[in-house]
Amino acid sequence: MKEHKMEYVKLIDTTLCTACRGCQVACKQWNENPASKTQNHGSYQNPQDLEWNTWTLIRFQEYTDTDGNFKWLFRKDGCMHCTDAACVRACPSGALHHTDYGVVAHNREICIGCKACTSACPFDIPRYNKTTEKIYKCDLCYDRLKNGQPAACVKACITGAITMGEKETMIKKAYDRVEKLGGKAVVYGDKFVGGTHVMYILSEPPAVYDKLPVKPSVPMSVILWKNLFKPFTLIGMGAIAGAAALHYLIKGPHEVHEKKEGEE
Amino acid sequence: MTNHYIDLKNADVILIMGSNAAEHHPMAFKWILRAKEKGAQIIHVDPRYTRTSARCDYHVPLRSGTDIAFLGGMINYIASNDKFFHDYVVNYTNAPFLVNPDFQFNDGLFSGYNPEKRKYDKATWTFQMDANGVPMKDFTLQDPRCVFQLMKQHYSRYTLDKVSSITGVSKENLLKVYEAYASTGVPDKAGTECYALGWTHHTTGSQIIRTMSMIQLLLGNMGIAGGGVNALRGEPNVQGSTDHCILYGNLPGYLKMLNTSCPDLKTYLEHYTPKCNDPQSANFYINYPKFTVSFLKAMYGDAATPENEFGYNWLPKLDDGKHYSLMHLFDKMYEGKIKGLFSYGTDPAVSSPNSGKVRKALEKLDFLVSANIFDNETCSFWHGPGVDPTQVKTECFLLPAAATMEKEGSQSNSGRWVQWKYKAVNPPEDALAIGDIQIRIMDTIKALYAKEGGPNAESILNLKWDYKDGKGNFDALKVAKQINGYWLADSTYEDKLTGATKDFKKGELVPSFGMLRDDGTTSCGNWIMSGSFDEKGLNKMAKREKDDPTGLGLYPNWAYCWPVNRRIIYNRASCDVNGKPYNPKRKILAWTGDKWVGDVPDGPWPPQADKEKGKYPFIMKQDGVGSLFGPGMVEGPFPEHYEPLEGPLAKNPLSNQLINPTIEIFKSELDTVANASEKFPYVCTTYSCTEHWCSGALTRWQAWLLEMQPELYVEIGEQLARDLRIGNADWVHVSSARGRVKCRAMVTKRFVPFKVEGKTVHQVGLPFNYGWLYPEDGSDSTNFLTPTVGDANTFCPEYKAFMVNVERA
Amino acid sequence: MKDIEDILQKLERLAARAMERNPHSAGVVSAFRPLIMARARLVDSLDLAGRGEFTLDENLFRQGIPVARQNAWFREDDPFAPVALSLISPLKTGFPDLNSTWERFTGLIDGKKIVLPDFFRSYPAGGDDLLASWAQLLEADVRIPAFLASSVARVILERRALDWAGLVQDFEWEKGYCPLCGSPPNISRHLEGTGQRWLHCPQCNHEWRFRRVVCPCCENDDQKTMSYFTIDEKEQESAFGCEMCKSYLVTVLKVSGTAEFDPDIAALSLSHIDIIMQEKGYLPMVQPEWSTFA
Amino acid sequence: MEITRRGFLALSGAVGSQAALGAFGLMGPVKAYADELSKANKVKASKQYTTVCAYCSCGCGLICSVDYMTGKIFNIEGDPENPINEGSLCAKGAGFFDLTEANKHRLRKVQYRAPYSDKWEEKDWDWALNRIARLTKDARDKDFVVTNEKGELVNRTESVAHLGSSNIDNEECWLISMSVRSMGLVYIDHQARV
Repeated sequence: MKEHKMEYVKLIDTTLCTACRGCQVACKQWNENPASKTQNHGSYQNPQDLEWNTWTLIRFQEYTDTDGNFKWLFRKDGCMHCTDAACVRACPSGALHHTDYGVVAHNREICIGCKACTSACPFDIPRYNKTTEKIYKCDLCYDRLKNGQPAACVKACITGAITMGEKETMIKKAYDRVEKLGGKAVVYGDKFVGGTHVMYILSEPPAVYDKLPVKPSVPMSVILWKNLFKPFTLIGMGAIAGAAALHYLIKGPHEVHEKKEGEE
Repeated sequence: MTNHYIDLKNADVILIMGSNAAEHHPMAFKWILRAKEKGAQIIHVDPRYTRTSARCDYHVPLRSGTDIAFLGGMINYIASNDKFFHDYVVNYTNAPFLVNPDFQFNDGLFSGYNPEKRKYDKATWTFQMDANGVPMKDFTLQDPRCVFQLMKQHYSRYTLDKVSSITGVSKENLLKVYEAYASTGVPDKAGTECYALGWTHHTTGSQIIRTMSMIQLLLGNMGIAGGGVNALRGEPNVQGSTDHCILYGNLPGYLKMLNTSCPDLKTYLEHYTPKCNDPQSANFYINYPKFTVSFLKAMYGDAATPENEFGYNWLPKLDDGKHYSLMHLFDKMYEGKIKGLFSYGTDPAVSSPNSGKVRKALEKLDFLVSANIFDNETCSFWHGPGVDPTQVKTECFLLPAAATMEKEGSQSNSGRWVQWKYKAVNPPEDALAIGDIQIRIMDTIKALYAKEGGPNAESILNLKWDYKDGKGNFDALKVAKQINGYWLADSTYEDKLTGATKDFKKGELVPSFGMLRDDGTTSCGNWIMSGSFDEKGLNKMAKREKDDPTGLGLYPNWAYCWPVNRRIIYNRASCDVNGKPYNPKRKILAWTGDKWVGDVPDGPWPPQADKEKGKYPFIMKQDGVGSLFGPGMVEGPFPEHYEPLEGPLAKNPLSNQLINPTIEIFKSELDTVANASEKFPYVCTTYSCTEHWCSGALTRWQAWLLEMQPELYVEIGEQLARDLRIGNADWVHVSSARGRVKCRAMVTKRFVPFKVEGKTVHQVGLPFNYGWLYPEDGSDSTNFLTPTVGDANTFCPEYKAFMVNVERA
Repeated sequence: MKDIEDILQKLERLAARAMERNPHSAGVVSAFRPLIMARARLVDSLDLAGRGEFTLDENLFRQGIPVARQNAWFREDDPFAPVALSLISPLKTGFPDLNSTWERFTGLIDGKKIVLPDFFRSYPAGGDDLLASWAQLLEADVRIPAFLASSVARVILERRALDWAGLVQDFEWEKGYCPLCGSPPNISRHLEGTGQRWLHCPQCNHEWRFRRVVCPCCENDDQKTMSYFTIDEKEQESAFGCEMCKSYLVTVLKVSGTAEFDPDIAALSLSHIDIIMQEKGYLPMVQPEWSTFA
Repeated sequence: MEITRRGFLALSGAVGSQAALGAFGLMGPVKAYADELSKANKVKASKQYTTVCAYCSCGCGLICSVDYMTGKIFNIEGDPENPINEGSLCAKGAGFFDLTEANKHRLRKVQYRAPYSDKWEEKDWDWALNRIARLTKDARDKDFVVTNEKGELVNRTESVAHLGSSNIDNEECWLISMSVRSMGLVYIDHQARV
């Protein structure tokens, strides 16, 4: 039955979003993610960035476009659930894996916290938790999808900015909407990494939005790792030791943040 | 609201001014977006670019406190470019009325002003009457003394240049908004306005709303689907608490509170029952005596008899011309005159203006009885910052209350829909519903007076107080029926229009306030709610049917809508004088020759073309027509722009009258004011945020909401921040002549400097959702900054425009 | 209409998932699956006469008169026998130990001993004695001919309902029985997100929206006298119970608008809820399909 | 003319609800599973009540599901019948569950703070009610104003004031508005003013 599985796409229409952040609350409520103690950093955006307990985040961005009109851009950030997912390729233990509906799910039990995915992800999504030594990210409410329920954020959205449906219909809906909007509106998500299962309708060119890569792609290092090194290590040295050693060999101390293609 | 939330979808142009709908009324904004999807234009006029502006067609920034200048300019534009809806203005407003020749306006003041008392003598604000006492009219609107010409002349001073210089709005933006909105002045277009605290929080708040009402009358937008003036109010049952008048100046149903100029019921009814000699004016308040006597019967039951004027003199009387609003209350408390305070479900220590004075006043109380679902800064004032508990003598009671889903009862949304709520669960442990708490407190007090007596004890002992169910608990249904009203004797009601008669037996419920009596044979706790039950006892508030025959979102069988389930007020003005709908595509009402079909008509009488039985559409107004000339307001029949009490300008660009001449000035040593002073050079406004609600007393206790808005911040424009060398997220002090708060700086492009009278004026803004109790490091009330001053008619405080200084902390 | 292949694949997937999620009722689902597939194929292929002749009186409809009551249920020339015969083979595969009965039934129809139009002429009122006589001919329990008759009715009315549905689209229907054929519901589902309650008609496969916290059977709206039963760790499986008329309705919760769902398969797969509720003393609003072969 | 349920039951022949289970073996495992669920009381009974949101004045409808045994709310969702919100909720409305007693900050006990004390003490209702009544009566009677300086009958007390609230039901508002006036209070207001 696997091959005929229906693929879902979550479409985020930023031109309808009022940043009421109902989705941010609904995500925490459904996944029982605790709130973190935050401070005001001079922006409505809080918490500051995705965290191990914050899987979706509304990014606030003040932007004056080329002909001087001021715009306040809101973008709901979170895992894009790529078809060709760099994180899945890089994950030595198979914790990150593809599932039906196009979801990139994460099996926390077998995650060894090697953080290979955090540097592989072109969208910089997975977050590491020091105490549990695991990584965390949005799983598109995979357990709800199996029950025939939409993701929690989709249910919470009152302006209809977030909708979810069968892949082809949602892509068509996105292009129809962009055509109706005109101007610089653009569909984002179907043209790279094999197409993402979370797509945007953006009112400005992608380069304008912070933390949104213009041409995301799977980093060479990951392709190397997957095709050349991964088979040896898993056979030879056993998952845990091997991954940590390999990780150190290739990356060096994990703080070094490798420059991703397309990132300004 | 004259209309309601769902009706917003029917509008062609929506002006959001004085409101931040997307953030504070998300469900209202959903209906606004529905209108936008159908091609409506949505305009946001606000000092600050907000999340509402992000989803509107365009945003126009204006300086806080200059709304009347902006709208006055629009009236000037509409009148001088002939954009008004002739047929509507001539027939349905008092534009043609001729005004008393002695009525004058010059240099910012109307005739009859008394500077010492800061009050007007309104003798000259009257119409010229013909022989049989009916106002004289010139339907051609040419007579220089007619209201229309006087209005046109009054607002001719609001030229584009002058308005632009006052408001800081560019002339292009002014014209852009005026043209867009004035385009609805035609029969087949509907324009509506959404406002909230952005308009009411001013010394000229009531007049701002009146200016918009005048615009809606000029454009024929009042009483039509997708029209009206819509207040998006802030609290779940603020409409209900206002209707039942927990307000010093009114008895339930907006009846006037007794005062010393009416020593007995007869004089009181004489004084407050309006008279009109024009047979075509329904002048519905002619029934005022029926509503008053029925209320007294509902309050005192059998003890209220014609002999004791139904208990008129047991009720307290206000001194004529004296006021007892929230600011007066804390003023008196600060003087030590108020010994005891009951504070139910509210947090004045954060939400009232001039928190410094309020918190000093609370310390002078002998006792404070609070009832809430969470603790807040008022209940625990005695261990607030800078307060030494060992010096505070106040006995404090903190009574645990039930939340809304833990009690049965009804709630009115601001679209006048009264919806019945069922009780899902019992409140936790000792908590009780406020109704239960009030019943137990009054029972105990009544017992004390029964035993020991006391001054005017009859008023307490004669109070009808049998609102308990079998188990001795508060019975909401019993009170709701008492509010609706009962027949106290077998009676026959004769409908004067149709001649039909109907018999009712003693003890049956009164099905509509039209049937109330002033001879004591009916009781009614609140006349506007009469009809929420039919005579057999069907609770219309609990109806849940979904039919919507007109398709315009009226939903006549969902819940009850006061008055008499009429969903859009003044709806007869949506038809021409013969009862034919102006806009057949958006038909809410039509006259079929013998009856109205559609929404419940605003008065059953035929359209006014029927000279014999027909009536004008604005039945609650004395003359039956909308008021362009409004003598009811204390500061003048035409709204005039005055600067805020504390503004950036030393002189009012329009006249030598700087501030509203009739506002009350409070004089305690903590009520300092610094107008046009260099010490406080920046205009400041306050507002809420999506994640919190009002004083934050409910939402600050919720982790996921607090995570998104953890601390107090001041939003400050980039240019001003550069001048003051303030970096984003720096700690800053915002100070006014009254107090100071410490908060984060949020440097933003969303505040832009204004060009006002040739000078650059900067504006900043702060939310008012934080208090010291929780979270500990979340900073304290923004209202340490705000002045104790309010609107001249309603005493609603001026939170939206005052002056501050901002420095690095 | 989605083409028949898609529908059959969907039914296949849903049946498989139902059997996997509720193994205890896998037997029931697999027994009925051939019949369900056959019915779907028949409804798709049938071409009934008199398609355009249906009328609808808006006022009668608003008073609660369903479409079927305002028109004829069946026509003399409806293909009762062909439909009945084409249901035999799926019944054989589903219920092999009744093969002899199914054979006898085929023979009686071919031999004109069982004249189906007689039963449908006075539908739905009469027919008890006719069913009794058929039972004798079949030498089987009366429930067998009754089940066959209702299956035939289901196929024809489902096809006819597709035309009726167009008539009623833009009218409000506040009743708890089907707006098209008047049958009470056999199962309901709540849409995820809006919580809308949709009832399913077992007789013509139509779904219609109905108010929450109101009993579809006796229209009681006293919220205190209505109960809801959910099963731990099975957050989608529940039942609505009304204390006034003591009837129950199996309810599937939180079903997304876009998710695949088939009410008949769900009703069979959740038959344990029927039993729990009946043991609590509630009555079904309409006889569950599985009870014939219980 | 409604089609009665009996009509359909008759049609399918099995009138009685408890059809003889197991005659064909199909339902055996189902019956067993049903019994197992009931015995392990895995079947939770609950009630559903409609109510209205307690934040802004849009008046969105909600449905509360209450566990019959524990009497606690376990789920709150939008009311699909309510024409204003049609089943959806904003961020605060969706978090409405946090206003129930599930929020540990909810007040549960009557608390009293004596003059000059630095802490709350727990009391019972009777003690509090008597104390409040005593304080209110004394404060009212002490400087009760029967006639003002001009000698006009006024029957009012200026020493006791009432504030609140627009977050309580209509019936409670009317009760308060009327009863505080019977005591002669004139300083009466609430947050509709601000």
